[in-house]
Amino acid sequence: MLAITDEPLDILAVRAAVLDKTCGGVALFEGIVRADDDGTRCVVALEYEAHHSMAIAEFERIARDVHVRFSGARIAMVHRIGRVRVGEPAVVVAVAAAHREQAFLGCRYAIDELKMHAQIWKKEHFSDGSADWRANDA
Amino acid sequence: MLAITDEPLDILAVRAAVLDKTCGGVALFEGIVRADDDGTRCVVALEYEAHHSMAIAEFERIARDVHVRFSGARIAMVHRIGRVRVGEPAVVVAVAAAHREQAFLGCRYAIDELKMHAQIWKKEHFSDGSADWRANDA
Amino acid sequence: MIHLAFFARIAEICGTSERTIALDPAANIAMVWDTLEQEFPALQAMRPSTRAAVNGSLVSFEHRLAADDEVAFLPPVGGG
Amino acid sequence: MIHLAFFARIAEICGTSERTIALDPAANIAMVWDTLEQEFPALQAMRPSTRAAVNGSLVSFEHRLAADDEVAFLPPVGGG
Repeated sequence: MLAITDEPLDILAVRAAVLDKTCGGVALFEGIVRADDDGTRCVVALEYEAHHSMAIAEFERIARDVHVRFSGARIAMVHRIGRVRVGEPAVVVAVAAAHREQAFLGCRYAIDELKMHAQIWKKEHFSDGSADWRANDA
Repeated sequence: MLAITDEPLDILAVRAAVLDKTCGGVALFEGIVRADDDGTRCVVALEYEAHHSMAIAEFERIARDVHVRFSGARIAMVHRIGRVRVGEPAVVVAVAAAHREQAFLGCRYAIDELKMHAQIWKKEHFSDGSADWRANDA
Repeated sequence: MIHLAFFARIAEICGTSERTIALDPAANIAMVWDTLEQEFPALQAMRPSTRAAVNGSLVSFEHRLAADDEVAFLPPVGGG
Repeated sequence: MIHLAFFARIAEICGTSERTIALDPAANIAMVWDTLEQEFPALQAMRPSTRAAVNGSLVSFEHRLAADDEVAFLPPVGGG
């Protein structure tokens, strides 16, 4: 399951997509919208936009990498687009592997790669009504 | 939520226990019963037993450590006892933090500490009807 | 014709997420961007951080265009 | 009296998960274990890997016991 959706994310569905009888550990990461406060204003929501086909192609590249680098680990990764409110997940990554080391490393690798390379953008909406696009740190 | 239970684990409840508005990432780990095969026989279930009060005291020690070492990260940790079948989680650890680095590190730390120090034991039940206690690697 | 796709802040500046322009036989991506900058001066500040993709693959601004290419202009990413 | 608690393989060998024994005024944990070994020779192989706790705290086998102490014998752990 590699997907971009404008629906709320279903964590159990992402998890279920990676489980099989060979798996001894599942590491799952959720990126959650945080009520970030810069002193004068507070984030109330994030709005995501994606170049759908390029982002999915990047997810597929990451999934292949995870499988090869982390002993056949299986990955599912879903990113939400549109408006996501504080406390809701914007992205869910699940990685299953025979042992926990590979599950943790694969999951961390995947979210790091997604944040650096997937063609997805984020606009911060603040409590004072202002809004601005915000890039990830390089 | 730090608990030992003989009921099937509720992943969403463990996750919900750590979420708050300051949290930007949740790392969750599940240890799943794997159909381990040593060539002649295959694991069909694991049976866990705990020294309840000592195991919970260890969970509390781990939770304090995670909070202090990983920037105030919040943790929930539940381990199942009794018979757990292949494909079911035996333990779920969720760690929420402002940033993903702390969530991943806290979650990994917690499961490693649990496996080394919590007074919990595991018996492997095999497809040929045999069974044996199995310690974690030191 | 060339099909242009704009995203995030670039789409906001251009006031649209897509547009079609006539293909100049000598056109490369830099020339397309320069044309857009003349129309939308706010794009100038974004040039150093903007990447371009043709038909879904990242390319340099020197990349030469062909008929029916889809050119996407991509600001720095912010997913996750 | 001293209350003994057995876990996992140790409980299987002893055939019970708990037992009460009379307190010898000089008793330490090693003495209790030696008594158990005489009754259950299969425990001998487990001694190097077994830890003991008194009232929930890990202690050495030299730890001296007091009335109503709860002594737990703990095989190597296998949680997770």
